[in-house]
Amino acid sequence: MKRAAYILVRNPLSLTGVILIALVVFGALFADLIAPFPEHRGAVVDFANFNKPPEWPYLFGTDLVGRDLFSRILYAYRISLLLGVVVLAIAVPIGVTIGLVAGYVGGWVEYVLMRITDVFLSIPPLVLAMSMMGLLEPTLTNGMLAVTAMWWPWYTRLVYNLTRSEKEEGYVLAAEVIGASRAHTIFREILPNCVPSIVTKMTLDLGFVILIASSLSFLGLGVQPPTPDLGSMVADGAKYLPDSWWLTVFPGLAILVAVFGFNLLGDALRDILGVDQ
Amino acid sequence: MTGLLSLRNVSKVFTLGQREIRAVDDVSFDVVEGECLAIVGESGSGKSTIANMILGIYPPSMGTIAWRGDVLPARRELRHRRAIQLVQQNPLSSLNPRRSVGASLRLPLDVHGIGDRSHRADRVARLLEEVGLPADFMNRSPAALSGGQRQRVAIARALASESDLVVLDEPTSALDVLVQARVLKLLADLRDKRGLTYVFITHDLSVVRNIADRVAVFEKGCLRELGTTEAIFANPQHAYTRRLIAAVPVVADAEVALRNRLMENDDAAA
Amino acid sequence: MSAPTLRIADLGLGFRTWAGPVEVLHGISLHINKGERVALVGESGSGKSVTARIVLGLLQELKSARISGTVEFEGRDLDRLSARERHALRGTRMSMIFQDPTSSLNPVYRIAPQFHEVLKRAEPAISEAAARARAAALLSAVAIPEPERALDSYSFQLSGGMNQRVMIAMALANEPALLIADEPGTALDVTVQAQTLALMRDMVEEHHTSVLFISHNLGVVREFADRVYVIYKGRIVEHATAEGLFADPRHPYTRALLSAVPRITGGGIPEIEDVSEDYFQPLVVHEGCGEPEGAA
Amino acid sequence: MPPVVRLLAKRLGTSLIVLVGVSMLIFTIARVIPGDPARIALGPNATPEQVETLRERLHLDEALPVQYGYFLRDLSRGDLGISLYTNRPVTADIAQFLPATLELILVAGLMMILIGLPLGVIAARYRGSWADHAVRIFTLLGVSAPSFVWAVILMLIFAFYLPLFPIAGRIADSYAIASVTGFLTIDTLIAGNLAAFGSAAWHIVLPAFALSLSGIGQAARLTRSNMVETYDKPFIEMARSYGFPERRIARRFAFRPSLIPSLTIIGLDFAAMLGNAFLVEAVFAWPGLSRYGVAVILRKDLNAIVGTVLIISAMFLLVNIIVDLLIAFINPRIRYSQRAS
Repeated sequence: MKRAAYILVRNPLSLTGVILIALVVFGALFADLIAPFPEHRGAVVDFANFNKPPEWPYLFGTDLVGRDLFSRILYAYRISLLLGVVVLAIAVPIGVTIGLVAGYVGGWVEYVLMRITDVFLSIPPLVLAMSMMGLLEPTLTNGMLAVTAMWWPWYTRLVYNLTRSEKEEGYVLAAEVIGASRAHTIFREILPNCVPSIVTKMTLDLGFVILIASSLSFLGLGVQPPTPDLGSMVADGAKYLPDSWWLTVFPGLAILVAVFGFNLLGDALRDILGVDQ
Repeated sequence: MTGLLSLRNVSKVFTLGQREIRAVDDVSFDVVEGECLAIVGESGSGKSTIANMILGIYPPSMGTIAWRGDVLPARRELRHRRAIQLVQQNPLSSLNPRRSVGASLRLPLDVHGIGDRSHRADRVARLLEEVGLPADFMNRSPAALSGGQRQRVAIARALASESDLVVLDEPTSALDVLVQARVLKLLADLRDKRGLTYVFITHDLSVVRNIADRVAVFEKGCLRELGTTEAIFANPQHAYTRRLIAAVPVVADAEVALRNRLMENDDAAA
Repeated sequence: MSAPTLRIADLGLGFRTWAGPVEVLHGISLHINKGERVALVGESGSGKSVTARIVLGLLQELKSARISGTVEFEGRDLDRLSARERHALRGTRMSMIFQDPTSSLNPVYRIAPQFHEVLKRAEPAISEAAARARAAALLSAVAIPEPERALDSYSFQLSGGMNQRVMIAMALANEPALLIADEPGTALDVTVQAQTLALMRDMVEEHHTSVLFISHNLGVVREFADRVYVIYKGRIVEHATAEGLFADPRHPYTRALLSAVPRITGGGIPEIEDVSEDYFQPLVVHEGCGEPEGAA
Repeated sequence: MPPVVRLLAKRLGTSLIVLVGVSMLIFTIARVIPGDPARIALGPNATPEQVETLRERLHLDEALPVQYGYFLRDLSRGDLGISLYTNRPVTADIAQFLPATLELILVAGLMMILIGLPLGVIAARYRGSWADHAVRIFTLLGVSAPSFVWAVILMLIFAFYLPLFPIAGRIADSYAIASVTGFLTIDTLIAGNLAAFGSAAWHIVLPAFALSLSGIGQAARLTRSNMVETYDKPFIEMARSYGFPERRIARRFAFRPSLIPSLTIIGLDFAAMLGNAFLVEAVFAWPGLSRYGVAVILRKDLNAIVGTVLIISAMFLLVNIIVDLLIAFINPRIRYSQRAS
């Protein structure tokens, strides 16, 4: 604890990360209270105030149908974070288990599991998710499914490599000599030693899921209107550059702030938990 | 007389790419109940491979290993695992850094169903006391222990399953000399008290001289010489044994004299 | 009389860490006369390795390290030299041999270019061919059977003993005044260690090189050193000639250390304290090894 | 067999297995989706007879493994089927759109290596200093926004406000260049038209930079951390003990060993670029595979989707083989070891 505080205080960037993420999560959780126009999250039209540059009470300006961009960004954060949490909640256990088993058991089990992982890794993540979203219907659930499908192999890779090096450690030999079961060795001995790396990667990935999800919706293959989404906001606004710059710049910066925050936080965790890259 | 553990014509061949490496070549010896048998050699001697085969990490390529007269199968039964335990060289690696000392010591008790569940914490405390550590160490992480303390925990873990044979794989070579002396003392005391049998794997002949009953000298996978410690040091038969003894850096004049006497024979022969 | 090769006076070292400051050296003093082999012997964490690194100037660049006291090399105070002048001494006037020879050589270059780099430190204009010829001669001097083949090898293709010989040859290539050997050969097999130590002794004797020999192994020290400093937790506790130390150890710590070494003549394992108040008793200096040469 | 050849053979074999896996995966996804592909392709106005004819032509009534068999048979003849969107062979479509994308990615990849690696080296050498922090912030920003956000921001600043670069396209409309390689920067040179080359080069700077920013960030961060790790190795301490200047230690002693682990990940970053190219192309109206890809995905044009994904994966695997060979070239341990792993 003392060491964590020391690292945070000595590194202002890490502290910045903690603050940014605190703000983003706070804004998303209490959007109903903070957003000046909570009703603008949906299909609301206010032509009297459309396409306004940033001015009070429209902090980030309004879009082409007069909705407050600041309010919509807060609600978009909420959906992005939810997506990130759900995707990781499914992808991480799957990826980690496969990685542990492939790395520890070895032999043909390892060969088959890792070649399957290679198949998923050799389709560029965005392309795989795009194809799945296109072929299925672009709903939030399918979005989670598509992003999950492209995400688990990265955890398999990470944990597989960790397991292979942990397997050489004396404590694994000790467990085998004692006669502990494979399940015990894998999940009680090796897994705890992979946790710092996994947690660090998960922190970074919360940012990257937001990034990928926004990329999908930027191409029109993500969450559909009127649900607020940062990627589609940028895509819609890009047609009106450079005059209505706020339409793209603020949602774009919103993505940047969240992902940047998670990256800083992940770096800080890496230092605190002592994880090798 | 058959021993507690008998190796008969044991060989181990590893394949590395297209090469075959004969790590252990047709080795036979017995470990007698209650003795401390030192297995001595340098890197590439095959001593670690022999330890791993005794422990059942992998089976021999040829030959048999028997426990109290029963030939051990490639996949060990739990009772055989329980009977043969291990203390490794590096206690920093052999204790899981993410588990408490108590959890590491409890594992053999849980796996082999030793003692009543509710009394296992007491057992762990007694084990710690037996190796000279306070009972409240069970809540500590290995990182909070010194090298010598960690090695004591590793020894306690080997005792936990109430094994008959303990393989000691360079148990003191990562330790400072003062700590080494105390750990060696502990090992000797435990052997007397519990009637344990040791297979002591090491490259350090000065340690061997003071703890082993018999010595087996290995070079390049072959057993060069096997005899009582007294005999090996008084009158080593094999030139390699003599070279090994002569290479030990020594601190006392009596030791230099012994070394010179051994080398004279070789110089005369050469 | 010339100044001693190395004179360290009241050297202190502390580190700033997250748990607060940690003192590693509590003011140690030692000296090495020209052509002398001096050992600094102690257990892990005693501060013997950091001392070597301070002499080379490797720790001074660390922001978290606080260093006090003086280090004089051939009569020159290292603190008064400019960074450039201090840098110029390394690899030319002083060099170092490390514990693990195989990992101390760069894995992605062959031996020959690494030798070339080292020779260029003393003679920047040396050609590749000339460097190769010199290197081959140096490698035969350390009894490497096929120097040409070794030069064309990578470190991982050579045995640990061969790499150790390569390191010795490199360290002596520029005829340094001071050689620092940090636990040389500890990572090697005993028979190989014995051979390379004997070789190293012959080489430094031939070149009249002064040696700071750092080790935890009293047996090795006895075979190699003329004079010995025993260090315990950042303090020198005993200073003696090698003969004097092993015949008549006087400090309680030295006595404990010496009696803890198992003997090949037997005698069992003694009962020794691994921590004791007695070990902090003041420095014991044996007669005949007090002041450095050239001092008043 | 020399180790490098054995390594190449092994890698090619594995890649082939993986590619078959990719084709099975994408083929399965494409066939198990709800709805009748023939009906989707022909639109709601088609007669049942027309739908049935197409179903038969596409073997849609057969079992999935049989369909896959037909697909493999056609694939081995270099036939990926007809795009239901353009009504042309999928291979012809890809051949038309791929070069523009490939050119963009190659330039971006070059930027990633030429900018990212030096930044990483500088950050590692001056770790803890302001230069390290500056590089860290820059590289973190690079990876923290999707490439379309960078594309938009770069476009806004360097094309609209400071009209230094063109807003869209690959080359000014006034040039007509015969396609030889499909890479305009090369074709213009072949045509000997330097003005056209300038225009093409000018057009590619912003999109390639937007695409490479995240790769630059990854490459620099990775190089830094690997270098820092290398700095703790005994051979670096030995180099220090010999008094080599820090610059020389960074460039000669530490960089090459650090590059070995970095390269693998740089290869993987290429995969991300193959996907992100879709985003950047959309912003800069780059006439590459992106518009085609998004269009066929939105129309559920099965043959075209399968073909596009397969080609992209094959390119990814090819890049990785090249990276592995590069690593073998840099790392003597692989070239000379008995085990090629």
